[in-house]
This record gives sequence, C-alpha cells and structure tokens, in this order.
Amino acid sequence: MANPSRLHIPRPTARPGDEPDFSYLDLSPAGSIDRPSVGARTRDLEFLSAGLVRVLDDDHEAKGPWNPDLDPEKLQIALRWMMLNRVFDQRMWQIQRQGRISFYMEAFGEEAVSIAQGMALRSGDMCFPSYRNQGLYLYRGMNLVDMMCQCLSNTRDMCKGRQLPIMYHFKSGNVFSISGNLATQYPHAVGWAMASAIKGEDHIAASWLGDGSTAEADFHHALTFAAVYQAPVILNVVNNQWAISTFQGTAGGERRPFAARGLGLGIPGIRVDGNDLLAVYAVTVWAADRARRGGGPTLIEHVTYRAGAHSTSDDPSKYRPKDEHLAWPLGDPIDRLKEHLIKEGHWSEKKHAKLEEELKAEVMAAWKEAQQYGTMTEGPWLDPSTMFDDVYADPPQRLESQRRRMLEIHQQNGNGDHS
Amino acid sequence: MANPSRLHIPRPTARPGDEPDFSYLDLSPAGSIDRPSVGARTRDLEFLSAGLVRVLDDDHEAKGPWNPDLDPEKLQIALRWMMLNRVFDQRMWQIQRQGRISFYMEAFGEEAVSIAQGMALRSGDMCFPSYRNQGLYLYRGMNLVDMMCQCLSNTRDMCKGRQLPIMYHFKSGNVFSISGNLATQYPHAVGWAMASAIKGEDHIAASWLGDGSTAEADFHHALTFAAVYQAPVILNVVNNQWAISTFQGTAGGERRPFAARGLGLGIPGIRVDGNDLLAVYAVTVWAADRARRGGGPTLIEHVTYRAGAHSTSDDPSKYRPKDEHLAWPLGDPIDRLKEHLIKEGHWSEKKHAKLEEELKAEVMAAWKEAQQYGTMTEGPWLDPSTMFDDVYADPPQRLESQRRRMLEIHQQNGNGDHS
Amino acid sequence: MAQMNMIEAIRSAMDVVMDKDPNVVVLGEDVGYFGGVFRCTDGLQRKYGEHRVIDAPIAEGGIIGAAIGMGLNGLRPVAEIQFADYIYPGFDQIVSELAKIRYRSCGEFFSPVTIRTPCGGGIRGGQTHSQSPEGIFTHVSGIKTVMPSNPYDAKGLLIAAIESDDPVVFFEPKRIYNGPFDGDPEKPAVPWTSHPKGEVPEGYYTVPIGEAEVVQQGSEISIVTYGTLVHVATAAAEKMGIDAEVIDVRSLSPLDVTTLADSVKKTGRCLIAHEATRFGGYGAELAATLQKSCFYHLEAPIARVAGWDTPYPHAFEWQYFPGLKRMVAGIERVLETTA
Amino acid sequence: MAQMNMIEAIRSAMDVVMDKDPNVVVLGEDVGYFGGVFRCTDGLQRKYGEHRVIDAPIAEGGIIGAAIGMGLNGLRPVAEIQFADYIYPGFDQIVSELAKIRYRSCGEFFSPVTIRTPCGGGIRGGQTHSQSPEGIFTHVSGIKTVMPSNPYDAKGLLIAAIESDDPVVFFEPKRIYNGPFDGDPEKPAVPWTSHPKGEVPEGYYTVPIGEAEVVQQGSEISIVTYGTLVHVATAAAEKMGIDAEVIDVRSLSPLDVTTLADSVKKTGRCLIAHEATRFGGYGAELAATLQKSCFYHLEAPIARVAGWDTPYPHAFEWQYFPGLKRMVAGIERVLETTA
Ligand SMILES: Cc1ncc(C[n+]2csc(CCOP(=O)(O)OP(=O)(O)O)c2C)c(N)n1
Ligand SMILES: Cc1ncc(C[n+]2csc(CCOP(=O)(O)OP(=O)(O)O)c2C)c(N)n1
Ligand SMILES: [Mg+2]
Ligand SMILES: [Mg+2]
Repeated sequence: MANPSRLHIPRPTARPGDEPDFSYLDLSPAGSIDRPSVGARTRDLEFLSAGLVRVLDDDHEAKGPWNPDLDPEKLQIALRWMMLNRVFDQRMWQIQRQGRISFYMEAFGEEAVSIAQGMALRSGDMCFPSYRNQGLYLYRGMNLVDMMCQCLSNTRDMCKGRQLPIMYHFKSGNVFSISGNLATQYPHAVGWAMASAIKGEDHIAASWLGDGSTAEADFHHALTFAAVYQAPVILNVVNNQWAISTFQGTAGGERRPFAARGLGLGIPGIRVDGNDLLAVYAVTVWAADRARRGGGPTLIEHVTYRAGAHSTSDDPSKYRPKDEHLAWPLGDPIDRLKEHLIKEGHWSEKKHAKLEEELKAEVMAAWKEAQQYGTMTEGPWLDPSTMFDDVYADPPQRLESQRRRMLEIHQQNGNGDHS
Repeated sequence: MANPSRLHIPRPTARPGDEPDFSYLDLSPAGSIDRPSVGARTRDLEFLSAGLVRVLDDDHEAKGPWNPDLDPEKLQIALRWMMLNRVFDQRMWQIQRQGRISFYMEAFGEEAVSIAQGMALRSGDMCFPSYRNQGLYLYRGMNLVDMMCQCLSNTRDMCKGRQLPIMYHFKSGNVFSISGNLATQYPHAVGWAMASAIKGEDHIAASWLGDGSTAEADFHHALTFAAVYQAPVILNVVNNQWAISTFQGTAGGERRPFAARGLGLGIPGIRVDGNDLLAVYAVTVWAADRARRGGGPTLIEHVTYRAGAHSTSDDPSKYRPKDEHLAWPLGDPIDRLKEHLIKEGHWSEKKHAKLEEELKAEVMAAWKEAQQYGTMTEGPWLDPSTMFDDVYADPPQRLESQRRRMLEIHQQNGNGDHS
Repeated sequence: MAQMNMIEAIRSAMDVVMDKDPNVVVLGEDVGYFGGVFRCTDGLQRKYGEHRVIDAPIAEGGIIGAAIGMGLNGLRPVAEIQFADYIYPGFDQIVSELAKIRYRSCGEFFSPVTIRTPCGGGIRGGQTHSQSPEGIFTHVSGIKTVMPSNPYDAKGLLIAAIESDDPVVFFEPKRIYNGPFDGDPEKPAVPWTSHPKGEVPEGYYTVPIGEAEVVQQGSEISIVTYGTLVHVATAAAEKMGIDAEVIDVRSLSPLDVTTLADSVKKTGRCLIAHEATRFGGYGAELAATLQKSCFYHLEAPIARVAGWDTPYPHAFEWQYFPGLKRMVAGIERVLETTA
Repeated sequence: MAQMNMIEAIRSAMDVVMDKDPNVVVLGEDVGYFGGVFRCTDGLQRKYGEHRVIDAPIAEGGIIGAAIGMGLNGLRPVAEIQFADYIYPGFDQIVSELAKIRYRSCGEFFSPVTIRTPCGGGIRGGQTHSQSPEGIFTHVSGIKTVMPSNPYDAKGLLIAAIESDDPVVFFEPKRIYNGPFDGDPEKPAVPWTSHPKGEVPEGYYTVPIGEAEVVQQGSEISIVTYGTLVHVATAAAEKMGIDAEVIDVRSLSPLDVTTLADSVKKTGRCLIAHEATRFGGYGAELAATLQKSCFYHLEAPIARVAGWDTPYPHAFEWQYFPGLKRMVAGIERVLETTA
C-alpha cells in the first residue's frame, strides 16, 4: 500500500551525496533595493522584507542607496575584527580537538553579522547575543585571554568554571551573558529596551538568534511586546540555513523570508545579505536610528550560511553535502570585504597575509598566557567551593553547609581527585 | 519633572464616561472583497487579511462574491441556533446571578462565529473551541440538559463535578474539552490535523481563541507547525475587541489586523465581519475546502464585539463605556440575519417573537429537568469519591488509599458537611 | 495602625516601594487601568502613571521575560501572574533565566524580579483557578519562594521581596484575601479586622524572608504549615483543646530549619500541612528535613495532611481542601501513635 | 539475546512498537533524517518514513502541544526533547493539558504521549545539558515519571510507556547511555557488554511501570536510588564491603512503596540518592514516605545524598555529582548512627 499521508514534509534541496543547490534563495542584485527614510510609514517598508539589501556586488564594488560610504580605515578595522574572529575560532576549535577544552562553537562564515552590528551600534546600546556572536564580545573589547580563560574554566575564568565554553558575559561592554537555552534572550532585549524608554534614555537594545530558534515561544513574546510598546530594539534573525541537522524550512522558512515574521504585528523587516559587511552595517544604522527616534522595533534577517559544523559535537557531513558552503552564492564575508578593499586600492594580498599572521600570533600569545591560569588537565585550578557563590545575593544557610560538606569530602585528596 | 518616558502605551479610544469611538476600525463595504479560488497562490491571497469580507450590507441584502447563497430554510435554522445560544446564555447568566451555579460566560454578540462555522464544517471535522464557543456544542447536537448539568456539577454532569461551568466536552460530536488555560487548544488542533494528514484522511481541524490570547506562546507554536507541515486546519481569532479589561491593542492589534499574523509564515489570513453569519459561513467553507485539498492552514480573524461582560465575575463598566456595544458598527448577528430573512420575505417579526418564546420554553424545560439531577445546594449529589477516577487510565495505588481516606473522613456526616 | 485585608496590604506594599523607589514598576494582565482582577493594583496606575503600572499582553512567558530584561536595565519589576495556575507558560523564563543569570555571570548580571501570583482553592474556581504549585519552585536553585498567611506578613514580606536583589516567587493564598479562614465554608465569612494580623502599618516596614513564625506555642505537637492552612491548623488545635505549637513557614525557600526543628524537638511530634497535592509536594521536603534533624526526639512518624493527588475538582473542593476534619484527623493520628 | 547499550535499547524499543503499531509516530528536534543528537532514532526515518519520524521545529512547547493533538486523533506519539534542560518551554502543555485531559473529560479524551528526554550530568555539558528535573514532574498528578538505569529496563519500560494510555515522561540518564558508570570518571569507560543488563532481547517485551527492582539484596542498609546512581550505589557498597540492599526505583510515579518499605523495614537504615538538586527534590518524597511507613523499624534517620542546591557547574561536575565518595560518606553516616 502506498503511503496515504498528505503531510507536507519540508526537505532541503540537497543531502549528502547530492550537488549543493541554492536555487531556492531569492537574491536581489546589489544596490537594487530602495532605502526609505526612517520616518516612513511601516506599510511603506514592507518591500524591505522581501528583497535582499546588498551593497557589495559580484565585482566587489559598493553600490546603491544603502552604501554606508565608510572610510577605508574603518573598513580595514572591520576586516581586522572579522579576521580575528575567524582566527580565534579556528584556534579554539583546534584546541577543543586536542581535548583541551570540552566544547566549542564557531561563527565561520557569519562573522560580518557581529562585527558590522558591533560597529553600527553605540557603546551604550545593550546586546543580547546568541552563542554565535563571539564577534560582539571581541569588537566590544573583551580580551582574548579572558575569552580563552572562560573556555578553559580556569582560575581567571569570568564564569568561575560554572559555564560551558563560549558562554561569555561582559557587563562593562554591555554584552549580556549567553544562555544555553535558545531564544530566551530575545524578550530580555525587549524588556531592557522598554526600561530604556521608560527611563527616557536613548539607548537601544539588540538581540540575535538563529533561523531555527524563531520557532520558540520567546521569539513570539519578544515580537509581541516589542510591537505593543514600540520598544527601541533591533531583533536579528541570523538565518544561516541550518539548525543543527534541520534546514531553515523546518523552522517555517519555505514560504516567506524570516524578515516577514513581524509584519503581521506591524514590525518592519529587512532582509539583508549577511555576508556583506557594508549592507549589514547600513541596515543596522538605519534600524538603530529609527529605534532611537521612537520608531519602534525592526526585525533584521541576515541571510548567511553556517560554513562550519554546528559545534564541536556535530558532524554536518551526515546531513548535508560535504562542501555545500563552497557553493553558497553569497560568498565569504571576509573574502568579500578584502576584495572590495583591494579593488578600491586600500588593501593588498600581502597586507592581508601579514595581518593574518599577526592575528594568529596574537591569538597564539593569548593562548600561551591563558594556559598559565590553568587548563582542564593541569593546575592551577579554581577553588571548587566557589561553586556555591552567586546562586543568591543573599544565600540560604543550606548552601553554606553544603559548601562545608563538599570541602570535607573533596579536599581529602586534593582537587585532581574525582571520585 | 515631566515624565520622560517614551514607552508607547496602547490606549482604547474610549474609557468609562467617554463616547464610544470605533473610528479605528477599517470597514469595507459588503460585497467589495474579491473571492479568489482556493487554489490561488498564497501571495495572491494577502489582500484578504486587510479588507473585511462582508456579505450582508446595511440594508440587510446579501451581496458580492462571498454570498454563499444558502437556502432560506438553512438560514432559518442558523437563526434558530444563534437565538438558542443567546437564550441559553441569558438563562444561565440569570441562574448564576441567583447563586445556583458558580460561574458563567456568555457569547453575547458573537453567536454567528460558532453557528456559522458549525454549519460550514463537516461533522467529521474536529473542533478545538474556546470558552465562548458554546454555540459549537449546541450546533453539533449536545443536549441542553447535558450542558446545564455540567454547569450544575450535578449527578448527570459529563465532567463529574470536576470542571468549572462551561468547560464542556463532546467526543461523539467531535468537539474537544474546553481548557481554562488560554490558547493551549491551538497546537492540539494542529497536531490533530497533522495526524489526519498522516493517516491520509480528509478530516480537518479548527480551533478558536480570542484577540488577547494571540499573545500566548501556543498561538505561535500552532502557526509555526501548521505552516511547516501545511496542516489541514482553520485557525480562528475571535477579535471581540476586549480581553477582560484590555483592548485589542494591548495584544498588538493597533497596527495590523490579527488576520495578518500568519502572513510571515505564508499562512493566508481572512478578515471577516464576525457578526455576519453569511460571511463567516462563506469564508469557512472556503478555508475548509482549501485545507481539504491540501492547501494548508488558513487564519480567520472574526471582527466582532464582546457585547456582554467577560464573565459573571466581571464588571465592564469599570473599564469601557457602559453602552459601548450599542455603538458597535457591525451590529448584532441575530438582528442582522433576522432582518435579512424578513427582507427576503422568509421571516417575520411575529415568527421571530414566537420562535424566541419557544426557545425560552425549551430552555426553561431543560432547566427544570436539569435541576432534578441535582443543584449546588440541593441533592442528589455526585459521589465525591469519583474525584479519584480518570486521573490515570491505570491509577497508582496511592489514589485508592486516598479515596478510602477521603470517604472515612467525609462520609461521617454525609455530603452536605463541608468542614 | 490601619486595618487592612490582604489585598489592601499587598497594594500598600507596592505603593510604599513605588513611592520610595522610582525604579519599581508593576506589570501584568489587567493590572493597569482596571487594577487587577483581584484589585491588588487598584489605583496604582492613576498614582504612578501608565509607564510604571503596565497592562501587559496575555503571555505569562513574555511578562516574565520582559520583566527580566527590565530588571537587567536597573528597574525592579513586580510581575503579576493572574492565577498561579497560569504561571507555567513562564516557567522556562523563571527556571532557565531568572534563577540562573546571577550564577552564570558570577554576579555581573542579575534581575531582581518579584512575581506575585494568587494561589490555592476554596473559591469554587475549579482546577484552573485553585492550584498551589509552590513545590515546583522550591526545587529550583536561585529563586526564593514565599507565601504569607496574613495581611501584616503579606505587606512586610512583599516589600522585602521587591527590595531583594534575588528573584522571589510570591504566592498569595486567595482564599484568605478578605479574611482568615478556618476551613469551614459554612461558617459566616470573617474579616481581617477580627484578626490581630489585620493591623498593618501604613508606611514602610519589612518582614525578613527566611524566617518562620511560631504562631502559637505549644507542647504536644508541632503543626508546620503555611498559607491558608495556618488558620485551619489553629482552629483544629482549638477545637481539639490541645496544646499545639503552630508554625507558619512563610518563607519556603530559604527555609528556617532551626525554628522548625527546635519546635519538633520540643514536642516530639509533627504534622505537616499544605493545600498542594501531596505526592512530591513541598511537605515532603519538610518531612525529609525534620525526620533527619529531629530523629532522636520523634515519638511518632511525621505525618502530612495535603491536597489529594488529583486536580482540584470544582464540585468537591471541600472534599479536596484539607479542612478542619482532615486536620483534626491528622493531628489525632500523630498524637495517638506511641513510640 | 543481543548485547545493546542504552541508546540501542531505546532505539530498539521504538523500532519494535513502530513495527507493531502503525499509529506510533516519533517527533522531535533532529530526530528524523539525522537520527537524533544522541542517535536514539537513527535509522527509524529510513525504515518508517518521513511521516512517522518527523523532524520538528525547535519549539518544545509546540512539539508537545502538537503531539497531544496527534494523540487525540488516535496516534501514539513519542516526542523527544533533546535535553531535559529544554523541557521547560513545554511545561505548560505537559502540566495543564497532557496531564489533565483525561480527568477533565472523564476519560472521553486522552492523549497517550510519551516524552523521552536525556537527563543528568557527567558529560561536561554544563548547567544547560546536565539537569535532572524529574522532581517537578513527580508532583504533577496525571503523568507517570520513569527513569531506567540499564538497557534491559530502558527498552522494556519504554515499550510499556509507549503502549500505556497514560502520558509518561521518560528520563534517560545520558551518562550511562554507553556503559554503566560507578561514579569515578578517571577509570576507563566500561561498556554495557560487561553488565548483565546489557543483554537485551531483540523483540517485544515490557517491564511494567510501577515496580521497583531490588538490584542487590542486603541486610545492613537500604540504598534507594535510580538512574546513574544505581551503579554508584552498588560500587560504593562493594568498595565498603558491606551487605547493602540496593533498590532501583525505576518508576518514580507511580511509586512502588511496598518494595521500598519492605526493604527499609528489614534493614532498619535507609540512604536515598539522586543526582538532582537536593532541596525539594524527589528524594524528599521518598524520605517522607519511608519515615512514615517504616518509623518503628528505623535505627537511624533517613539520609539523602544528592546534587548540591546550585546549578550544575561545568568545571566542578565531579564535585557536584554525588559520586563514590559522597555515596560512601552517606552510607557511613547512616550506618554509624545508633538509634
Ligand atoms: C530550548 C532549547 N532547545 C533545544 C536546544 C538544542 N539546540 C542547541 S543549538 C540548536 C539549533 C539552533 O539552530 P539556530 O537557531 O538556527 O541557530 P544556529 O545554531 O544555526 O546559529 C538546538 C536545537 C537548546 N539549546 N535550547
Ligand atoms: C494562560 C492563561 N492566562 C490568563 C488567563 C486569565 N484569563 C481568562 S480569559 C482572559 C482574557 C482572554 O481574552 P481573549 O483571548 O480576547 O478572549 P475573550 O475573553 O475576549 O473571548 C484572561 C486573561 C487564563 N485563563 N489563562
Ligand atoms: Mg541556524
Ligand atoms: Mg477578546
């Protein structure tokens, strides 16, 4: 008997063994999308959710009304941060593979999102990132050694060994603490932005999550509250086409772009080429300006591609063509900015290679330093009794008794003893 | 110091003491909205979410492409059911006011939704109602006495005294059990519809919730799953302008109609005059047909008005103009169908008055009968030990011990003893 | 001093802290213009404005999620969940975020949200307006759980909760909003004016979180309870004419083990009572802790009187509610047992 | 008989019932094409098709809500929640709906959903991949809560759960997916082939829900535990050379009080152990129940060994995990106490 089922099952265009096929993507040529004024009526902004805002064209030229006309120096700085993000990720990935940290997640192919948006926002604006926004921490000035120490859970770990690697937090840089639970930071950003409006301040908030995470309740809560109170917030959906093994269609991306998700609430959406630093920068400046002027929330969909594995626990060759990322039509964000700068005469292959070496050395030096504060296998170790701190501001007595009991039991044979 | 807050606070157009003001409502003239084929592409259906599908015009004539051309007999039947719904509600409300049931909720002003949709769906289609859809139970054949006995928690109560009044269930009529928790039934409808598709059956599901309830997570879950799997389901938002004391703007209705909420997922929305039985019937037939042919979900927003209090615990004069409902521009669903039938020569004031008397008598007779099965204050009473049944199909032993213990303690002085 | 019922006391608590600290904001369903379905926020929006007393969309998860974000930006949000039965859609934000932000950021970030929610039955609310879910919150590290049993404590504890930098889930036993209740619904309702704890200062004061109260001293048995059942317990003891020590736990987490254990060591007998479902309820923690710390003093096993392990049935709420008879029977069992 | 690890046993359970009953469907995040992040559903989609093994959007509330609807339409859904730490967004659908549909409709409607979810720590997963939230489910009337400790039970209990008309939350201690674990992470990993319960029939069988198992008989102390800690308990007893009775609770609700109480009455001493946070955890219910039913037999207070009342810290998981030393210390305390 044939299967009588009429259930629609979303299927990616290619699975392992198939040719990569990105024909499903709607692409607009660079420079082809209008740039409305931030004061435009919401209904006149709808077209932004359907097209794809792009500035850099296939010949690496910057085009059209969204071109932010950034100084070459600024672009070189942007390039540097994206490269640092990648070099850092590559090194940490290797370190995990060597068994020296327990876990890692890279932003490979998506670096433009964090760096461009980091640049476009003001330092007083508050960021509520996902685990693929390490670039934001970097850009906002978090020290490489600090980031590594977090991943090492060592004596200088800002998380005091409590958190999985990559779950940074950076209060003085206005970047929130990363949660292992998807999407939960989205309503926090909206609440933060509401508080900013209540206080009459002009700081805005921004948050990031993945295509897959849009299915979570918190996505809906955040959009609803943002729309109702016209909160000054930028809600980013980083559509990197995959959520572990499921493609963006499983999250409902088959029919309309994610940028359209807020339209029904009157939240304008912008679909942007997430691998084009200039375009991401430009739309973010636009949305931030709009929010600051009381125009309310904007949803930005970054069309990008998760070029690497989901995490060090993942093997994407099990569920998508091995080299799918090479066929990604929007290229690589670092390559594209580099080629643009070269084309404009502000950069060269040689400078690029040199910078890359410098960054590698910087990362290597940081790694050397970080290890001095301890590794998983070698001391010095954090004092385990700190694990009872910060559960509460004003802790119940039982935590003190438990701390004592823990020390009694575990300090008999020192820290290395695990039984 | 002036309040520096820039937070947008949605405000209804009128509060107690103000003149009712419905100028915020976008109304289209009857007959003015196109009726696309059910096979039309989703993007070509978008206009349905912005306009207002209406069939009955101000002169009570049926107009335009959505006119379902129902036989006068069918319309008389529809009228009868709406009237029964209202008469039933009025009586039960009174009964609550006399302290004979603990709670009640009426559908006053919204009767067309349940009756028109009851008529438009097939009996094999499964309904997942909200607490204002008593009309569905009535239309699908649930006995008045049974409904009253539920409200009385008496010996014939289908809920065996376990549920608040109005929380009916009707398995043989394919109407699900009402939950006190808002919106939870929405994903059930989608899951039910998915199962129907998986099994290759052509039954569809339908669910209902209020404007206020759209903010809940389950609304989002239901829309997402319905869109991803193209589930054969009709998702109804009954926008009666109020959610207890908050108006539909507090749920995000200020900028775009609720009918537009699914557009970002590719779910077409239809905004319909919820007080026009012909229009509601017509859009439901259309959406059901579309679902049955594999076209997937449709969201229907019923623009209506909660003419009564939220529940017997509520006093709307505290938060909205006292006679706001008289100013409601879409009139009363019963009046409008009645006038239409009269205009067409198929009904008369006299027949109407007579029918109303008959229905009142029917309800009165049912009430007399229902009371014989017990009331809150007078026996016979349900056996309280039944409260331990149906917690599980296969109950743990502790429930048996608890049942015995309860009987030991409470049967000493019989049932009336409460201490 | 003023006479207040619990609703007035709770309102007064919010009023006092809102007046004192401009960062205190209130949000929830129907709390603004209307003043809340139980009227706990009545008048606050008129007094403090729409930007500090905010009508929220009907999304408990969104309310708590947004409140957390506000708290991260320096406000002190007081979120009302209309009924404790409707707190579950916000459960993830409470457990995964609110409770853990301070810990995971080593104190850099925290959000001092207070969640107020009416709980308990006895108002013919059926199973979706009667639940007592405190036991699923006490198991969560990083939040505090409080349930007052009278207006004085309600105000003092709520002020302490709002001012606390730790998140607090604050349960309000709605059956005693308007008056103490001894478990017999047939008796005429008694107002708080008849009760010493209905005397409530108008101004600022706190009742510290983390301290149980010995409501009445006694030597024969310790009845350890909280919320509505405090009043049932005292009534039962009075009815039986026994010399019972009645303890109002008040702060479920942190728990004041010392006060409880001292009492049980003294009396040698202990009955634990709550309205929530018995199996896996908070009473289990009380029993587990007290049997441990008072083992050598116990003359009888610790017993529990609690809601049955079923949903709260509309028509049988007085068979479900652990009222006077069940309390008396429970006390009798504990007293009769000889070690 | 075949050798299976817990992953294979769980997969085999689904395979066997899917083969037997076309109404059994599986849904969850990454469970379809990929076969699940822990590979528990590997191969099932290839065998039973995309319409019976369904990749779901990342929305635990939606997964459970949709599963309930499927169950109402005659299917038997098995929903996977990728980590127990992510079950909270589905909590409302579990507590307010799944657990109550049968009750509120007097049996007319019910939805026989099984929710599978990996729990527990010991895999360096940090606080969002290590939680043991069983104690918040055991408090909920209307659902059953199960946690197997070995492949044989996992398969038999999972088949029983899927076939049960009651909803079941099925916790899988992920630390022992690949082999039993005595609590010492320094020792080389041991595969299930070395354990008698790694022998698992290929075909259909059930282990009834509601029965505890006496894992080893003994006279000196009863160690009442479940999940990973069953193995730690037996290792501790062996290391100490004592004659301990070790009981695997397996079915947390319904609870097999008789088996537990018989044991405690026999030994007169009881240690309860679980990985979950101690305060308000499931162990409290065990202690409360057993001190009541075994009061006159107890020679020492019932003690608990459990996770500390903090989130599960990444770097200190072996200080958090109640391993061999804590178990030994717990046993010693119970044995040393003289009544
Ligand atoms: C609430 C919750 N459910 C499930 C997971 C497990 N999980 C971690 S990442 C992930 C995929 C997320 O995909 P997407 O949102 O697209 O982000 P991306 O990884 O592609 O950046 C899943 C399912 C989780 N961390 N939290
Ligand atoms: C989860 C949940 N939260 C809150 C409530 C309390 N409540 C009952 S009805 C209601 C208003 C619902 O408004 P709407 O959805 O517009 O439906 P209407 O009553 O207008 O038909 C509220 C807040 C509830 N029942 N369930
Ligand atoms: Mg993704
Ligand atoms: Mg409404």
